[in-house]
Amino acid sequence: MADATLTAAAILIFLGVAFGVLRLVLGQTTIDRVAAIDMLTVVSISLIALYAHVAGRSIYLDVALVYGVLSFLAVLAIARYLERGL
Amino acid sequence: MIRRHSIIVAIVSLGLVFASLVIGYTEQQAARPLAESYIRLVPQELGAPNVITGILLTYRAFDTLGEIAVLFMVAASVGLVLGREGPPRGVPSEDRPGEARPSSEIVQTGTQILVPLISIFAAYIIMNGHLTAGGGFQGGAVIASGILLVLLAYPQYQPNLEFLGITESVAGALFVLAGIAGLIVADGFLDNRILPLGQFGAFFSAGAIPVLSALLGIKVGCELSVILERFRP
Amino acid sequence: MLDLFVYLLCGSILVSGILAVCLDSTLAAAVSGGLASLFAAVCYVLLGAPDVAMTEASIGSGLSVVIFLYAIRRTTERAQ
Amino acid sequence: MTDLIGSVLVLLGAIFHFSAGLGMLRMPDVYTRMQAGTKASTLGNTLVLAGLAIHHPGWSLKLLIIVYFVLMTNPVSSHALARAAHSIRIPMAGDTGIDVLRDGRQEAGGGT
Amino acid sequence: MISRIVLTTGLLLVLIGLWGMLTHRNILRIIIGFSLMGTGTHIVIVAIGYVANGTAPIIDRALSVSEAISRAVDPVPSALAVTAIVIGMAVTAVMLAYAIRLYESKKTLSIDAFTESKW
Amino acid sequence: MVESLLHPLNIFIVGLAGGFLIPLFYRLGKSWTAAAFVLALAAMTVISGYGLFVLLNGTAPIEILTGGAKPPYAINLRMGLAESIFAFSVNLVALFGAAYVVRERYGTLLLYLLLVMGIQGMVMTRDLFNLFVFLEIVSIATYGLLGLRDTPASLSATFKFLMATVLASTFFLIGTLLLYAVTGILNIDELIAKRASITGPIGFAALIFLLACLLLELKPFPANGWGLDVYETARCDVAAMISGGVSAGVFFALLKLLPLFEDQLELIAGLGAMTFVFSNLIGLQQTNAQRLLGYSSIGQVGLLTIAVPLLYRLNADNAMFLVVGGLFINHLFAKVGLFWLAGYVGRERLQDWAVLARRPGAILTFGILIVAISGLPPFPGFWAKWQLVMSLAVGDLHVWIAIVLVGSLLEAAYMFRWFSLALNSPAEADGVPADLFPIFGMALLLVISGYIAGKLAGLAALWAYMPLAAGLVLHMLARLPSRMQCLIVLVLVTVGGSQLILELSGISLLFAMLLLAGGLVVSIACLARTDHRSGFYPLLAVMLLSLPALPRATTSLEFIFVWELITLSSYFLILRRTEAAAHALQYLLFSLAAAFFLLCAFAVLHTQTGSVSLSALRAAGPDSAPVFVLLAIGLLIKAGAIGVHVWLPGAYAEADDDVSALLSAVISKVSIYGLLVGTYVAIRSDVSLNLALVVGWIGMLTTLAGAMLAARQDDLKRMLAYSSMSQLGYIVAAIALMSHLGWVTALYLAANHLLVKGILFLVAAAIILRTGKRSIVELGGLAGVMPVTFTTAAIAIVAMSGLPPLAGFGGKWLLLSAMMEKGWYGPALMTLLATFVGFIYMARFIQAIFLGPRRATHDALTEAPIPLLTPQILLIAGIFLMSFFPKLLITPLSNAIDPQFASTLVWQGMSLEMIYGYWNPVPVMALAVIASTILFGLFWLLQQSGWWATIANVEIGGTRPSLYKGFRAVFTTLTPPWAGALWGGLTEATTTSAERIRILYTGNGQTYNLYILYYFLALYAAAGVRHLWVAVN
Amino acid sequence: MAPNQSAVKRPSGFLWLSVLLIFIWFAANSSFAASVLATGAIISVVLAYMFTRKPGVWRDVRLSPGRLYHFVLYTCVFLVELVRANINMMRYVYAPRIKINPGIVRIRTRLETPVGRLALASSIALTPGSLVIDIDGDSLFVHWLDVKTTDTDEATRAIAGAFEEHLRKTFG
Repeated sequence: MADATLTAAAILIFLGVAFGVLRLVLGQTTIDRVAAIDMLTVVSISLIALYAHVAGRSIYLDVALVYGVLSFLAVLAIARYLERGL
Repeated sequence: MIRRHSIIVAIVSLGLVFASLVIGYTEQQAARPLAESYIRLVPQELGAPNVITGILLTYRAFDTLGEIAVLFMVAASVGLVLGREGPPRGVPSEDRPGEARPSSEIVQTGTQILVPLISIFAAYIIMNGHLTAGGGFQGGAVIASGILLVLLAYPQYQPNLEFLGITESVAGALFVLAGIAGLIVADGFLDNRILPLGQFGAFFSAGAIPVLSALLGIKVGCELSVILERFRP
Repeated sequence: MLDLFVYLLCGSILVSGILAVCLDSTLAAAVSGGLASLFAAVCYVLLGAPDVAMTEASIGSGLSVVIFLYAIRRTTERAQ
Repeated sequence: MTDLIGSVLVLLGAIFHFSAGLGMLRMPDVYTRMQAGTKASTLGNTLVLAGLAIHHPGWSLKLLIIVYFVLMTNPVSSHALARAAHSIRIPMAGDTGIDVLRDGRQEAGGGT
Repeated sequence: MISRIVLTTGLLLVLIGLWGMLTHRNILRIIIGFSLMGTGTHIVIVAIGYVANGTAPIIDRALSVSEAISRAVDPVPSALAVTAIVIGMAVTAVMLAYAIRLYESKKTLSIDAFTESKW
Repeated sequence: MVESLLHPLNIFIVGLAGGFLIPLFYRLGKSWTAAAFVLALAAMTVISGYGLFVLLNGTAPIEILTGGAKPPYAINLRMGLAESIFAFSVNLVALFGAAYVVRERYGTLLLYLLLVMGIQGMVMTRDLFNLFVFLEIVSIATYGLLGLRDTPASLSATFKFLMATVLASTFFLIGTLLLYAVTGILNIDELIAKRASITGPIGFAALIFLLACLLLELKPFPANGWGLDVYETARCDVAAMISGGVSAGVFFALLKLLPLFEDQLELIAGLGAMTFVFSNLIGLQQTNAQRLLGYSSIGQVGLLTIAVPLLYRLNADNAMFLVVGGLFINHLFAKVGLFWLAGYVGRERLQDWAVLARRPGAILTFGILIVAISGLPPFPGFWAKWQLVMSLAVGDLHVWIAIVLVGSLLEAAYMFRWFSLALNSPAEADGVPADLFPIFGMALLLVISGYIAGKLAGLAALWAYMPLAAGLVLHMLARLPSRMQCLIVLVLVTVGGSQLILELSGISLLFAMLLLAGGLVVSIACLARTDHRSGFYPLLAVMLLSLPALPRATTSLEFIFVWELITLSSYFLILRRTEAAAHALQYLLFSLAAAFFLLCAFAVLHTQTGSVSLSALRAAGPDSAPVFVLLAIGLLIKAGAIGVHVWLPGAYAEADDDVSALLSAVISKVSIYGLLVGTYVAIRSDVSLNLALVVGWIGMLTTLAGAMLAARQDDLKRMLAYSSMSQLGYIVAAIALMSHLGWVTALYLAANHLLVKGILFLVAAAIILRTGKRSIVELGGLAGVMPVTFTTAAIAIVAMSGLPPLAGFGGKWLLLSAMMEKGWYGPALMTLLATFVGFIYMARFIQAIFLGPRRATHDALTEAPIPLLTPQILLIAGIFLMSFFPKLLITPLSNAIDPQFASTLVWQGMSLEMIYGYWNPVPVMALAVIASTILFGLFWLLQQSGWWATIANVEIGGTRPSLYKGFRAVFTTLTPPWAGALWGGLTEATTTSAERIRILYTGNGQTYNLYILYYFLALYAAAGVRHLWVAVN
Repeated sequence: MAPNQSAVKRPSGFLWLSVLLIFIWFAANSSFAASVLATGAIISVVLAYMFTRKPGVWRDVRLSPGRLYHFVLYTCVFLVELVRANINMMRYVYAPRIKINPGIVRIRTRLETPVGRLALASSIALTPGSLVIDIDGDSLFVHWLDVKTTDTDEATRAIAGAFEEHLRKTFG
């Protein structure tokens, strides 16, 4: 039961990522794409955490943590670039 | 047009070469002998649960040393190329053309709050290099991210390049010194067993790996920060 | 499930890669390039290489992209 | 039982992720996409991690940190992005055209 | 199977990077091509290290040494990949520094403008 | 303790720690930085030098372990002998080069230091991935250092370089990892041990990726535009480090990994050959100094890339050591020195290098470097090439020999062209910063290493270096007055030369005496010049001492060595005149080509007999026809035979006047000596004897053509030059007879020619000195003002033309007899014909110059100076001696030849009796002397009596202007300038193709990367085809 | 900021920051061994010292039971709002036709400390439907998915009303 739920969750996340990538491809402006990236990184954190659960290894969570830092950084950098703040 | 065609031909041919690789490749069903002995040796001889860190900081520490030399040289090269070497910019930031737009208060406050957290997190990654994923490089990159965050939020902020440079040099020299210590005390250059291995899996264990990791992290962090600073408009 | 995600991630990597080559805007291309390595990092986690994943995430998709942004900034005339 | 609760939480989170993706896809302009994307996925993330915390109580502190981090950073980044979008004059969807900020800016710098 | 897919992806990414590097005129785009190529290479490295049903070669409560020998992925490529990534980033940085200087010298980024020395 | 301090690992510790600490030292002060930098480099040098020392004493290679574990787990490095040589030489160069960077910003210093360390890492590491890391260290240091010059051109070149090398190192990374995927090993030693397990598409591709990267880093021919651009635009010291150091590292990596590529050895060699030949070809058309050096660098590395796989295939380990070490060290020191010199000169265009001309020290160094880079003695490149050719010949790889030699010739062509431009273009010198000492250092290192390499190559004899030592002595005395130097030369040469010939016997002794005495006598003429001829006397000393050294040679190596010394010294002597530059180059190139043929001949001989001794020529079996052909071609080129004579008139005519005399009289005899020694091999087989007939015909055609060409000339010296060619033709034909009589004749004629041409060229020198004119038509009536000169000239002409009383007659008679004996009627007929033509121009010589109406401006002329007359008179004495007492000469000649051919001469007292008649010159001589005394008295009386004006208009038979014009027209039609057209066309074709090929280099970095991609693909395809081929068979 | 003031304020911010960092350190390590404690303490103190050396938000941080209480209250309110707004958001997303009425309105905040304003802005941003575009003194410009009013005060009440009080009490 729990496994089935997890699988369902995984598929949903999968679709979420797919939509995000689709937006990335379609995105009219760079901001759209960056927003998609922002979303995708957060989803990726979930994904990694989920995989940590599946694999039963807590060490993968550290990667998720790095992701948290880094996604923020990249998005902020692009935003600052776009508003001519670099 | 000819050019484009020839590019296509080249790429396609390379693709064929690659295809042969993919077709010829079979997934590894068990670790290769060398890998297997690494997995056995690193916990046993180096006392490091993280085999990768063990390899990076002891068996292949020479590579790692080379790698920090690479980063170090990139910092110097970028300085040479972009003409920013030596004393930091004496020009007041107001005089520079095309002044950057200041960031919003939210970003600035957020940065101030986040940077200490990122730093402690970097410290965590560095110090736990031998236990969990991560280590000097990753932690160093996170340190650099913290500094980068400051640079992004405060375009006028001048990091103390002199301090960074000195820290970097000292850390690098200490790293080499630790290597020499391995030569004198333990079995060879860059041997981590200059310190007791400690209890397997404990925070202070795996000999000098945490120390090396810390030095590496500091050095990489400083180097990356210097590189970033040199790239700033 | 692992397979599924690896497929997805590989697809995403390729899409980002293609975008990085095909997009008109240099900025968007650089960002897409960074994204490719971001996806690659997730992929590394799935492949059991968290150390690499961390490095790739922090360096490949973080610092590299920022350096790109700085470079783009310095090679474009400011509008005002 | 706890496993099930955890899994359900994860599933809920996944649903939010899904809707974030969908929102990302369907929303008409940058600002609204940003809203749909960041918020839903943040919540989704929180829920997923909470679910995992139930699965693995030992991980919960670390998971808490991640959640905390994401909750702290995500609004800041989306704010910065929105500000950038606005500053490069990306238009809003819809026909209201209500934009106090732009109006204010134009008034302030109207002469120039 | 998985590693094969990833290997393919990596190699394809190398090809994509090459394509970008060879077709674009803008120097920055060329550098992007290079960095994509680098990413592709790193993916290849990791794919080569993968062992079927592998997990990270980090010994902890969830993975004992004996288990690791049968389950862990190859640590060597991972170690190499870490080094390679840092080096790749370093090279990208140098390239970008040169791109900036080139731009400053001629106010253009088109590679066709930089053909001073020939023959 | 000392051991551990000098352990090679410390190189890396010093390098890295020094690099890391330099920024700290910078805070302390600039001088601290510089001191630390130099100290670190010095420490590296000392350590590697100590390593070399220890290893030379036979220690086992030093293993460097890291990480406290054994190799397959941890990275290990190794310092073997080869490693230590590479490391030490690179360190030395770097230490010298530090002089150029030490005042730079600290970033430069640390990049430089880490670059040097990285190169040694590439050399020593035994781990594939570690090699990659060091490759990147080296690359990035290079990128950084290239940024030191920030002109747009240099920046864009650097970017191209970056693009290309990044692509290449990506290949390396992929290759390494694929190899790991196949074998699970990264340690190079283990990989080599498990070479057999590298199979399948992945293993194959992995190897090709690695190979492609290494080759590409060495900048192979079509895919190397980026490298050239960097060489062209980089700061010189940086370019030097790239050319010497970085290439060394990459090359050593290739060397190290070569066992992995044992299926691709020929392919590698082929690619190297392509690079070597084409880059040298394109270099011909280059006008930018640094780019030229770039082509040369690439070519040199290409040569190494040819040599290494082939020698590896041949399992020639000993040869490998000398060849690779020699070529590498030669390239390293010479190229680095040249690049630094380019920095010192600071001019881009080759023409502007004339600023060097006023700086004797610099020009000397430049000469040394150029000679070294062209692979000429006494520098290591020469020995290496020698050994290479020998080894290749053993493996029957003749095509490769041809490639190596053709490429070398091309390289010598542009290098020496450059040198002559630097020496002679009219550009003005101006102030240049004088930091020459590192360049001197390189020259010195070259000399030392050349000596060592020579020893290794088997040249143990010290006497071979005597000419060079004499040159050195003279160079040190260059501040003395001109005449003093000349006297010292004469004394030195007399002493040294007699030392040299002391132990000789037979033909060698005769020739040594002939050459030594001739050289000395003619050189007396040099006393006539009092101006400061900087560089002249050292070269003269070298040349004069090399002449007797040649017969001393007992092995082919010694022979070639001395031969090249003679060539080089004479080349530099010719080059002294601005007008001679082009001709000197021609002379050099033909001489080098000749030498290469000889080299090939010796190589083939070595293969056949397994000996390098010259006596092997006598022992060679009947299958030595190729040896004969090669020797004959080489020596005929050097002798100026028809078809390849084009270098001769220019070189003889445009040199300094006294040098011309030396060249024509003495130097031309070395080829005769070579023919005598070398072509004896012909009698071993019928085929060769038939070939000898061909040579005889060539000789006679040369004679005839030379005579006709001489008859066409208006230029005094050109006429004499062609006359030389003609005379040499006789000698060649005589030797080709391959009989006792023929050889006696040849030697006799050679001696005669030496005496005669010495006189005539000195006469010409005297005339030019007094009148400043060279054209015969502008002269006339000089007999009155220069009677002694006239007399000597007349005697010489008589002796040469074969008119009865004097030696020439005896020579002709002997020649005809010998031809008859052999049944060579055709050549005999041609001898007569040529003699007739000879009369015409000789008569014209006397008539037009000394007789006829004198120009008013010439009335005030005086007799030639004593120093010019002295050698003439001495030579005249020689002529008389030979004419009156031919037995004095012929008997020793005959005895000398005896070992080879049984004597056929019968002496009746003083007369030589043969079936065709007998020749007793003494009475004839006496008669002739009496007659000529009377004639001279009459002539003097006539002159005194004022009837001269009428007498002068009396024309001596056949030289009537109209009649002469008629002859001239005939000769002109008979000697169409085919040879000139042929060689001109060849030159034209070469330069045109160079020009065409150059179009490959579009200057676009992207295109270059496409080339790289195609290079890889071609490599893959070629290796794949070979793979399939092997699999199918 | 005058030097004497900072000297007074410093210990508090420094202390709290250290405590916070130590907490994060523990949370990340998930281990309470003595060695971890010692290292964490040292690192945290050093970092805290470094980051409170210069004026900044961390100097002004002070916690008291009252503040903590309000913080907890705020968290609850925030979570409820978060879920509510997200469900609201999903209505939009899953609607067959997206009917929105976006616009940027100005709201005014009474929060004075930067941290407070940051918290407010983050809260607004995290509750779907509204996103802070810019901040200018006490004015926040908010992108509102469904603009109901353009009046500043009403908008403030509608968007920030739920948190502002607690935030004011927590951060001042």
